[in-house]
Amino acid sequence: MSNYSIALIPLLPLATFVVLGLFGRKYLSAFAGIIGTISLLISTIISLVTAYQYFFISGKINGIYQPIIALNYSWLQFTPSVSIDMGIMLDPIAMMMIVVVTFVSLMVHIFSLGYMKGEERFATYYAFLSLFTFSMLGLVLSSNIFQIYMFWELVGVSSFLLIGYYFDKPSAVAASKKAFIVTRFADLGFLIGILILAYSAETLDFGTLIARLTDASSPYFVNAAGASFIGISALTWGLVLVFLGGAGKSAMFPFHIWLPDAMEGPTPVSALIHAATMVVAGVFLVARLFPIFAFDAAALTVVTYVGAFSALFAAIIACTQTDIKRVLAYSTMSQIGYMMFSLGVAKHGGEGGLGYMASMFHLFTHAFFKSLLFLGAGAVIHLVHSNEMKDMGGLRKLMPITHITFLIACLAIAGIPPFAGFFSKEEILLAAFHSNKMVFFVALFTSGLTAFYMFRLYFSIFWSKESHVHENGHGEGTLTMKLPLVILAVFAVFAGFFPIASLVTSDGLALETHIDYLFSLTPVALAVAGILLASSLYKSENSKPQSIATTLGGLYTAAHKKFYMDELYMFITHKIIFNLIGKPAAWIDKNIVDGLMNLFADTTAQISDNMKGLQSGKLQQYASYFFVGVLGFMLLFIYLWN
Amino acid sequence: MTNLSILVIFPLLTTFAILFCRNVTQIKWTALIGSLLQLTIASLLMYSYYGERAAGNTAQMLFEARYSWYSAMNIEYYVGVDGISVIMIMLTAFVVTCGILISWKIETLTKEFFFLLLLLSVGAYGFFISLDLFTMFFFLELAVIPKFLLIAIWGSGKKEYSAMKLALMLMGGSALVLIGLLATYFNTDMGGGVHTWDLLKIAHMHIPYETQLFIFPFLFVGFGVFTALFPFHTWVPDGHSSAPTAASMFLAGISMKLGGYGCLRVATYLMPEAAQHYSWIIVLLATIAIIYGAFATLMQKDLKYINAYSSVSHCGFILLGIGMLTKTALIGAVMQMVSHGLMTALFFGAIGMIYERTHTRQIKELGGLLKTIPFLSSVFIIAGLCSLGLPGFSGFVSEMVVFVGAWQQPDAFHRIATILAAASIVVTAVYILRAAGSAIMGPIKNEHFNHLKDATWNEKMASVLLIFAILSIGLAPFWLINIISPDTQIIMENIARGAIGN
Amino acid sequence: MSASIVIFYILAAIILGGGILAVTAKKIFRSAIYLLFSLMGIAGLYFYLNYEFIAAVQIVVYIGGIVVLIIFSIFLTHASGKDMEKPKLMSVIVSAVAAVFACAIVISLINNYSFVATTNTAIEPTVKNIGRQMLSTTEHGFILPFEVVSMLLLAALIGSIVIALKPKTEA
Amino acid sequence: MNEIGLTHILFLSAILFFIGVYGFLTRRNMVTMLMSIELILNSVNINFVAFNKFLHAGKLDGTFFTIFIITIAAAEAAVAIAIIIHLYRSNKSIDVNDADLMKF
Repeated sequence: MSNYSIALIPLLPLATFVVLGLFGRKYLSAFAGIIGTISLLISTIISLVTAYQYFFISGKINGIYQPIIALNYSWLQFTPSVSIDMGIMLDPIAMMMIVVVTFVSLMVHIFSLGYMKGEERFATYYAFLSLFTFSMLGLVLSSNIFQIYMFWELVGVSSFLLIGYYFDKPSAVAASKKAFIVTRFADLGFLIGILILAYSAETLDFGTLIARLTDASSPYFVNAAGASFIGISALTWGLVLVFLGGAGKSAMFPFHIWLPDAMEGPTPVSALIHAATMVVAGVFLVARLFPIFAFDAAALTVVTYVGAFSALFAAIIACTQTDIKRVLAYSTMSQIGYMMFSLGVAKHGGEGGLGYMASMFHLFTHAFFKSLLFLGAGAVIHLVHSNEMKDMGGLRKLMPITHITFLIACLAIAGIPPFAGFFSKEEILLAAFHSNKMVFFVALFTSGLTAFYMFRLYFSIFWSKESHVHENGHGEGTLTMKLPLVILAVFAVFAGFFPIASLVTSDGLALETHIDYLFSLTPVALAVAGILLASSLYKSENSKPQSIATTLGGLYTAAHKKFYMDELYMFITHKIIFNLIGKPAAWIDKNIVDGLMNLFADTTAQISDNMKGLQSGKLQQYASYFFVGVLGFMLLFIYLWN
Repeated sequence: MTNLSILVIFPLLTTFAILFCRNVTQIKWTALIGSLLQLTIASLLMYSYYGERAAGNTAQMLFEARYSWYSAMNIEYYVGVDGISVIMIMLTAFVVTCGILISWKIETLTKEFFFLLLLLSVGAYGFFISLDLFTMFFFLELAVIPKFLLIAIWGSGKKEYSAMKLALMLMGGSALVLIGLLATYFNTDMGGGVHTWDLLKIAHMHIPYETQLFIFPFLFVGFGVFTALFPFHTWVPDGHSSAPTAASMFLAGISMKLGGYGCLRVATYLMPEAAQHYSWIIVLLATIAIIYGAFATLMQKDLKYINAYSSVSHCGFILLGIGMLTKTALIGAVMQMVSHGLMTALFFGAIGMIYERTHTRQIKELGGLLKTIPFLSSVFIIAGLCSLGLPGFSGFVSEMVVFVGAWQQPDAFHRIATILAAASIVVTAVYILRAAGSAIMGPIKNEHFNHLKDATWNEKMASVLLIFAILSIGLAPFWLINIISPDTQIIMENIARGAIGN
Repeated sequence: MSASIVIFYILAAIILGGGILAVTAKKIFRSAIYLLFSLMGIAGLYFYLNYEFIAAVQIVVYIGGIVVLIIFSIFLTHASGKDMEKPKLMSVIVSAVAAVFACAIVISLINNYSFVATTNTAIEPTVKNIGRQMLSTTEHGFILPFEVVSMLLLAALIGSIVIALKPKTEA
Repeated sequence: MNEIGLTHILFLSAILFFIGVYGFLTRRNMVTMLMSIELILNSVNINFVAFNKFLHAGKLDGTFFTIFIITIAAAEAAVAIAIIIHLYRSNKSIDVNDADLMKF
């Protein structure tokens, strides 16, 4: 596969975006969907072939997977040495990511054919979808840290456009604004992190950046680690800030508030963006810079604890949500917490690299079953026209395929053995067990919670009360909606058996893994317990969930209210930033700085008013001024002037 | 394209041609054709400039021409052009053409309107090509006076007040500049008591350190007033929001760049030691302007005020770039001038077009325009995204170059200033999205917005022209950098020589 | 104390007294009369200095002409009856102090300035001498100013008539 | 006290001059202002005559000056009174402060 054809992978969606963007509304609105899906199909095929070729033909050099720079030309040349350039870099995680992104995006494209049929801005929807896929692929394939920042911003904007697709709903507009501003705030940290890292290593390219900042002897590493700002070395500052950028995009703890609101967008969008691709960008970024992270323990501990806390925090909230898409959003946040802390506990190379491999493996499997869950939820909402659990129930007869695929996905995410989730979650728990006991127990408890809230969701949608949904004909949706569900379900089952361990590792060497049955007994048992608890509470209509909720009292309402994080942010932005900084700034500008200028104007007017008093029209005043003047001159010239 | 003065004479001819037109359509078409031809001349100039540079002509200034105006004071009409001025001329040509295209519906006194607008452009062209300080000042003044009339007659809101304020503050600024230029003039001696106004000769002449310390503030603050230097920026919000669309496009797009170009070419280039000495004040004021301007914009309710305050914040980047005194930062400053010029022209154009249809600029009253006038709303959104620094548009490129350049100053003060300036991209995102969110997206608040007419051919052409320019810088900025960097190199050599000097 | 000194002081008293009273009198008609006495005192002074012609001219023009004219104007403006308004106290004090102060300076100047008289032979200011020199065109004769003054008088004559003419339309 | 010298007469004319100035500055009636102007002119005449007699006896310039001043004073008084009458006719009062149209 020649290098230029690799460049085709991101460029095809870009081409569709331009075509649909410019001519979509008027001319191509009828078959916009077809164009989008076909171009993405080609892009998926190319990426599969590239991945295959990289992994099994050209990638491995004497046993180690080497990053290959496929394409590179200088985009912005400051001085002969310093330049920002655009390029494509192939390496194990990039290959895995392009496969995941293109595949899931294809599924979503097919699903949207049916789901978005009636929409009046159908073409713009597909334009924005392909813009998103382009920027995500660009992000994954970028060869230097500046280029990844550029596509990072583009991903942010396309998510803004997609969340705000139903722009006549004020809540959608507010949600898209919130998403963009929170991620933008995190990107600021990312930008400053880039500047610190790039300046201390005097390069932007990933390969040289990692090489220079990872061997202790290099002058770059020495002064980076040496130069400290408030006690923390510049290197740690850079890494933590870069992680901050990643946390923003992956909705980790402090920056997670935009994810639940992002559910305002169409469900296929949530399936693509908020399940499989955009939210894992943060994990991908940390994985990309993992060798430097591994070198700096402080940064890694931050990653671990933020990841672990987010996982637990999100799992608790997910148990109390009533809107099915918000449950799935929090479950995404929790699973990404898993990936983050598994990267956190990993070491560079050898046996320590298990965490890194496990995180990538979980990312791989999670993409499939989480997008399946979202698409399933989309089909349900399409039928029921409401997101709330209480409007659903007993839909298993009405929607057989969705029911089965949803069940498979729930089993997968809960970590029940044959399914994909079990394998990747085991690796993560194993890695956590080896390096950080406390995180291991948190992970164990969260996996139990995951099983509980997933099956709570499953039972309340498909079981609990008899469905009162009137049969309105289109039932489970067209074929284009059912096909992706089935394909994703197949992957959710068999993704576990993919040999990720031998392909994607932190140091490129294959890592042989074995399933330690004894060890994995406890998590599976916990998962089964969670499922049984959920079925007892939610399988049939009963008052038990309500009674538990009242007993838990404060904790339940707090969790239901997302621990008042939104109110906190509202307080910070509106009360503090708008009132304490914005208003005074505007006031100062209007009164003080502007006032100063007006003051000059008024004083001159005042002076001129007084001066004109002299011209009073009174003859005798003039005469006396004249007389006094003459007198003064007489005195001056006679006595003083000699 | 040897004779540069065509750039000044041709618009003058168009202005006179307008005087002889009879009805409104003739006026509009002569103005448009005149500005389009001017655009072709400007691109011809750039093309031949490229050719000249490719042919290895390394002289600092090309296409020089010199006629003596007033030999007693040694004042000459000395014109020449280098990379930076070629770019600024292209920018002026673009913005003026789009300004004329957008002001197609001016009914009252159209002849005078276009006459004054083109007179302004003559001032701007002259300013960018002149190398004699006196001629530069002459064209600077020419570019100030018609603004007052444009705002006072065709403006909206409290137009007399803002026209007066704008004119007085700009006049104040140019007065400071005049003092600075005179002081420089009298401090140059070509032997035998003869002084010179020639920019290049003065650059090689070493003005003593103390006099530099005295003259530099006058020049920098004088030109700074044009580029909304912090305490003197109050004319920007009032002036821009009361001006008619084409005038505010010219005002924000070009006349704020006159100041930036002046600061770079006259203040920093001629007095490097003083620039070094005062650089911390410039950086401080620029950072305040950026942060302060951004936060002040948060509170604005009127679209034009938002764009005016955001121009204050974006022009802060220009001064930040100049204040940092590193090669990349200077390149960033020039790129920011060009990119901000285009983007604010597009933004003001979009706001003007929306105002023409909905007759209100209050965010509260606007809503759901995306449904009724999709083309205009997408132009507005593109302008908004460009100004908040989305990659692919020129805003991102120039801001990043300024940040990278600013980051090369290792000491803590400059680092904090850069971080604060970088923090402004978040605040910019907030106010742009608040404006776009409530004005363009969201439900339709006012029922008669339902049947608004979308963009006519001239508005479409203007927006496409500007968007093409923004994209050409955003997607492939190397052509812009290659044309600018040799000149910033020369300025940097002067600063380096200055640093050794004192 | 010879007779001439006494005469001089009497004349001085008349001049200054008339002047002060003319300036401070309540009734306008009275101040006109005091002005009359002061001018007569001045004419007396000219006689005292043996400049009879000038004294005569003074009596004829000033007293006969200008004072009469002033009295006419008083009648024409109906101002003779009531008292004139008292000037503001402030302006009185200020101008009085200024005048006295200036007068003191001038007097001290006159005192310590030695006037040098020319030595050439004196010419009797008789009417013949004055007349001959007035109209002589040769050495520093005054024929030109004489003609110019006559034109001035003509102009003043016509001017004052035009200004003071009662417009026809007015009833 | 010895002979009456030039200085005595000069004192006299100085005092008369400043009386006229005082009168001009304080009187509010235009006619009386005219009278004080006459006083000032007369004090000047006295000076001329005195200088002619004591200092420049050989020439008659002082005398001629006085004569011309008297004639001009007459013309001036005539025009002044015409103006006063005209003013009186227009704004019914000859108070100098009422005629203050020529102001800011």
